[in-house]
Amino acid sequence: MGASGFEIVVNTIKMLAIFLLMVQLVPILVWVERRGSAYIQNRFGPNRVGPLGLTQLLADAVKFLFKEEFRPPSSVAFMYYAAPVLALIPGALAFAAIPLSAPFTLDYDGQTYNFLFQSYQLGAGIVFVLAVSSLGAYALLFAGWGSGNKYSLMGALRASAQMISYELALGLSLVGILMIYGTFSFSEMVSAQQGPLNFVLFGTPVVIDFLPNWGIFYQPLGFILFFAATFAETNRAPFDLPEAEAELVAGYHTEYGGLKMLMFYIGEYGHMMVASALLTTFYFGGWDLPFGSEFLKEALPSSFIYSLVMHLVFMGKVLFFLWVFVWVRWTVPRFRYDQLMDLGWKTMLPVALANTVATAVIVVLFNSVGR
Amino acid sequence: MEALVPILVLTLVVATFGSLLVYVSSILGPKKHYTRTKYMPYECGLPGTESETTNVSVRYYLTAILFIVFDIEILFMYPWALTYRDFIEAGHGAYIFWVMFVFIALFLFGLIWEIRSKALEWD
Amino acid sequence: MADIVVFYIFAGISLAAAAGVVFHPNPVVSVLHLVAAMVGVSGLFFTLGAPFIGMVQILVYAGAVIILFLFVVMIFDLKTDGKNPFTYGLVTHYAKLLFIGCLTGLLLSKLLFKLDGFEFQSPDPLAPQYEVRNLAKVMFTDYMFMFEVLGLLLLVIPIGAVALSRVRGGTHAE
Amino acid sequence: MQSSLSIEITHYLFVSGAMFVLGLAGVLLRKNIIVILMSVELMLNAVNLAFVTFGYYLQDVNGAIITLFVIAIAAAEAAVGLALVVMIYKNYKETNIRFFEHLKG
Amino acid sequence: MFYALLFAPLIGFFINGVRFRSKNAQVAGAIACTAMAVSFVSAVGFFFKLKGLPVDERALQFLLFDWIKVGDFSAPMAFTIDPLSMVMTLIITGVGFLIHLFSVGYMSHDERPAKYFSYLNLFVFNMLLLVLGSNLLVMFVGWEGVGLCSYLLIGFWFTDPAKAAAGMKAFITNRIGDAGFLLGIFTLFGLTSTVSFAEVNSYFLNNPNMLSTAWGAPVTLACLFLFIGAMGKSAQIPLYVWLPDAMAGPTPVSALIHAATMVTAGVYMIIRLNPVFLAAPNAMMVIAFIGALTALMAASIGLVQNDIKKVLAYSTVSQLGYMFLAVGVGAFGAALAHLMTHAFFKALMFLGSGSVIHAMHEEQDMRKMGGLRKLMPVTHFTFLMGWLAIIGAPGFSGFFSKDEILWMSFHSPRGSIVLWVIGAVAALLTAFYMTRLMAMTFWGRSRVPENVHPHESPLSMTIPLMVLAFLSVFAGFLCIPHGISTILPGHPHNFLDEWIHPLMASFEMPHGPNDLAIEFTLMGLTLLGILASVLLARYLYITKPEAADSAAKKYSAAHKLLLNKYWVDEAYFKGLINPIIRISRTLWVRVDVKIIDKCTYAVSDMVKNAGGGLKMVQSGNLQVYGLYILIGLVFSVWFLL
Repeated sequence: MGASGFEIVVNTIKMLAIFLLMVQLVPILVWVERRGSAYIQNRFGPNRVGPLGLTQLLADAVKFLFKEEFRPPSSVAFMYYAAPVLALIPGALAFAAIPLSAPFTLDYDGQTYNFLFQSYQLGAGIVFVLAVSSLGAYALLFAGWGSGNKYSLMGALRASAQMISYELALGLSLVGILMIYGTFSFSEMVSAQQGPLNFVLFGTPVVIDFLPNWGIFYQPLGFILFFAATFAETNRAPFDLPEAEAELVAGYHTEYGGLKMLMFYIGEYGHMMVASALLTTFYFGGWDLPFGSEFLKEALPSSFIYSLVMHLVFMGKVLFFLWVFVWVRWTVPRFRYDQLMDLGWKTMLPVALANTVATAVIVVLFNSVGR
Repeated sequence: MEALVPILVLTLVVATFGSLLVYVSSILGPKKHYTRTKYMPYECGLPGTESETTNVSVRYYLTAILFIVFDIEILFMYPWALTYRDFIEAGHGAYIFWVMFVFIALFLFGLIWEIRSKALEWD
Repeated sequence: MADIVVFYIFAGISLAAAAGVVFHPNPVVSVLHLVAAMVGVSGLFFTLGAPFIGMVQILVYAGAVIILFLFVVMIFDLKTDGKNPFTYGLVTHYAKLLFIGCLTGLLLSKLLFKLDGFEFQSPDPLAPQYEVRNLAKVMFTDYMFMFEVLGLLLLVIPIGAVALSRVRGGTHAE
Repeated sequence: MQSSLSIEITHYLFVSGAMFVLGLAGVLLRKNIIVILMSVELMLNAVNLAFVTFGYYLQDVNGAIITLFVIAIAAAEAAVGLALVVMIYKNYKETNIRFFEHLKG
Repeated sequence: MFYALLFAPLIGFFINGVRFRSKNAQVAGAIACTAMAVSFVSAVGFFFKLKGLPVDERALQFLLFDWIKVGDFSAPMAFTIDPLSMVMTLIITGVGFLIHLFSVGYMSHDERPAKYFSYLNLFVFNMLLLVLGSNLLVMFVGWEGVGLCSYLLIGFWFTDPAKAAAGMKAFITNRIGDAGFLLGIFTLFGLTSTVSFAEVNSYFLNNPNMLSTAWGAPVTLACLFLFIGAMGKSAQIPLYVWLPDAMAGPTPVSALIHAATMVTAGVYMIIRLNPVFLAAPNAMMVIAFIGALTALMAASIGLVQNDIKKVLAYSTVSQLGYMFLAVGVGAFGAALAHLMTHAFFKALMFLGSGSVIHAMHEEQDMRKMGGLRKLMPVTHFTFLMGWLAIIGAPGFSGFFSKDEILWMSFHSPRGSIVLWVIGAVAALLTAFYMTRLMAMTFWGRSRVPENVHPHESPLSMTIPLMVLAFLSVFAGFLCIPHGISTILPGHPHNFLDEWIHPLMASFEMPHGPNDLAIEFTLMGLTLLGILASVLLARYLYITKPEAADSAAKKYSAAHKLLLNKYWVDEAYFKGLINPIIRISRTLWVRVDVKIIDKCTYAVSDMVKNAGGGLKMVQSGNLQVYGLYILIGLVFSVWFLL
């Protein structure tokens, strides 16, 4: 990041835009979730306010603003209020580290500046995202403890135990993809996924023209593990045990209402977006449009527009995964807590280990897969 | 270092945004009269009977301990995965493979031990 | 300019939070201060050109160790440590304070004003010595044995912890 | 020291030293064994900071590697320490460090 | 492969001793035998590898780790495979494997077979350490290790106090020898500033002026000290008393440890250090005479013993005497040849006696045997081969090696006619008592009690017997003496001599024109004497058994003397052990209790009082302990920074 005023301004705008993009996706997602669930269950869903019920959430937000402020007397004020704020931070920080599109250049005052389509770039971006999202457990524990409610605490403990359990499988499933690409940087990973599928098989280069060079073809098992683990990480169905209303009222946000409740939702959807963006980046080529990137780069007048188009490609993939999240929620029944823990520790962790070893063997045998 | 400033700024922005939301909602929301009944825990209309402290299963903190250990092991695999191909290209593929294989074998041994010792059973 | 501000922010956070850990009577609050201290130190690692170490610091400390601390204090429902959170011995109390003061004074005088013995190069901020790649190469060659021993330690630790906790019942069970 | 407006090694060492002393004070003075464990973590962090600082200013990668190992071992130490504390608390409902004197042979 | 050779027995030891404490002799035996087979196969592999190398390079070095390193001194845990240690390794692993196999059948009814086999494996490991070690300290580790295993195995049936006592006796007697061995190592180290065999030997080879005929010369002292060690381990006068008692252990143990391998360690050590010993003619003379006297004395005791294993034990002592006689006159090749052939035929005879004892339901008294030839044909036949070998029947292995020793004892510049006479008489006695053993056990009429029904042993016991019998008969052709080869067709080489030649210091034997004639005359004389004593024994114990009794009555004084083994044990008790016990008791009651204890009590009271005061410091308060650390830290910072 340069020090010139122009760069600072552009970067600030970029950062705010990305943050607002994330926040603004939330109403749409809520709408998708409600309408989608209605569609799956053969209902109407919210359809009164605005076309297709699209403005329903605006009305909800207004309602939330004017809800009564209530804090349980046994709660701890600071933690009670800090929890929803904390719930926002990990998602926002992690999302900002992911490249949402191709880098672009802008001319200003006779000089050409390079910009990345992300708020900041870190050499070890993947570790940063993992580190930041591991902080998500604090929001849960703050909420659970700060509410002064037994069920909240139980829900928080469950949620964080579940999160950390699946963080293992999540982190371990990434080792294979790291081995394949040999980098911690998202941008390098995306640029490694350009072009047709090609790899070296026992010293012979193989090119498969009709498939893109995406990570899923190298790490199918890793993808499945990562995908399953993200559901647990985001506390989504079928792993939404922490808020299992039949057992725990509403989990760690039992005592929350109004805007504070909404902030937890923003946090959760933020988590989902980060997860979808990661899935896209690791396994589906990031902002890569198969067989079209090169053409578009030539055809479009400026790199900024090209970047925006590629961003749409990226967001398309992200939205697809978000839709899958919704879809799964209304399709798969909820696990029992012991089943959940068993799946994480006794199935996914060993399988992820096996995946790691298998990848290591394959890489060392074939000497060069991908890249 | 370079990315530290935007991270800090973004954190600040998000925190401000969140605090603002909390503050605004507490200002705009109606203030009702708080009665004793409202503050009482609701338990099917009866006064609470259980003690305040909760009996929580030891499993939770055991899970956290196991998580710490495995988390560290996975973290140490990351630099290895990063440089795995560099080692292979330098001709030390077998070396680096066995180095990590021993590590993973220890990892797996621990995991199997924990599963066998029923430390991961939730009842 | 920016680096000075960043340094003071993180140094301030970590020292203030460290003081909070030590002096706040409520262990829960102490834990929260500890998180802040860890994040502060992690930021200092970033400024020292070791972002990977900083992230590991957050991932391991903030993401795992302190979660465990928090679990424990929350599960035990530990409230404040009474009026005086400090132990008190007739002689030893003053002896402790005296020697802590001595150590502080020594560190101040010796570290801040007499740090001559070393040849410090002015580091190049872009120098790649802390790049994860180099770090890994040294770690898996020179420190290979230590690495495997660490694996062994990490095998023993959970076995010990599990063996210790092999007790039925919950935290407040009679 | 040159100008006070640039960050020198001594700044970092000061932070490290101060943190170490604070952690030491916690270990020596606090009553609650959990807080003592936390103070130990503080001391280890101070040492890590010193390692990384020296590694940075001496252009030596060993500082970072030692730090990684220290982090790992510190985490392991905290895990076992807390397991002990939990077991003692379960059996005696006590976290006061002075209580631990009764455990001697 | 080297690790397989050395560590296979150790792994077998761990598996049997630690992991599976199987009650089933088959299982435990299978594990132990597998370990030995691995070891033996790799030994054979090394033999061919060594054979493929040029003669000068036949020494493979293996460094395990740096064991002791102090300044210039270093004693690495290193091993050498050279022709000499190769021969020993082959004997140890090969014979050891056969004996392990034999043990499976022999120990099939024992309660603790796993323990037995683990000890046996451990013994082999230590023995390999002993022979393969490339310096004196590694050898000493093995030396002590085999002593330990010997103790454990002699006292294997420790519930019998006599057997436990026999183990103790062996251990203590060996300890005396070990002390001498250590002194020898120190003296040698003082002379040469190194403990490595290669360096010690080359030191003596390159300094011919080290040759010293003075009695007090350091090199003579070193050799004598080392020989004391060899005395203990290889059962020479005066430390031989433990070996006959060691027969309390299981018979395969006697075969492996107390006949084939461990007791030859002393001989091996002297051959290994031959340049050193050659530099000390006086010491060699002592060795030769003690060896010859041992051979004679043990053979004479063997004449009248009635326990089959005791006879074999004294025979072993006697044959070891031959070996020391050989090394004493500088005939190292002959000593090694006899070591090898003896390992085969004596192991064979011990195993055969084990087979007999097994068949007779643990009966060892020869007076209750007889006529077993028909009942145990395989055992008898193999034993017969061993008998022919040990008495030196021409063509059998013992003939070549024993004849070479006798000839050398006469012919070598360090030999003399006296040594030859003693050796020859011992050979006659050997022939007599071995024939007596055969006659009382296998031939003649049966004196087996009614309730015992001897039967042939199972295959796992007879196969080792057959293999060893084959070796006893033909091993001699590996080491045909120079004189005999001149009359044989094709003049075969002395393979063994040539094999170990590069390790031998040059020691010129004189060549006279009449050498061959003298050699054959002496050989003829010996053979005639042997034939005569065989016939005499046959007459006394088969044709006219009552004649033996009358002869015993007639020379009752001599008979009693021999029967009681010259009262050596009693003399030791009277002259040495009881006085030592008495002095110790006096020291205990008078000095220890009254003077030393009082002083120590005073000191301990002082310490106790001081500790009472200091205990305040150790309050158990963790934070005060932390304070101590802090104080130390403050001062360290103060001084260091």
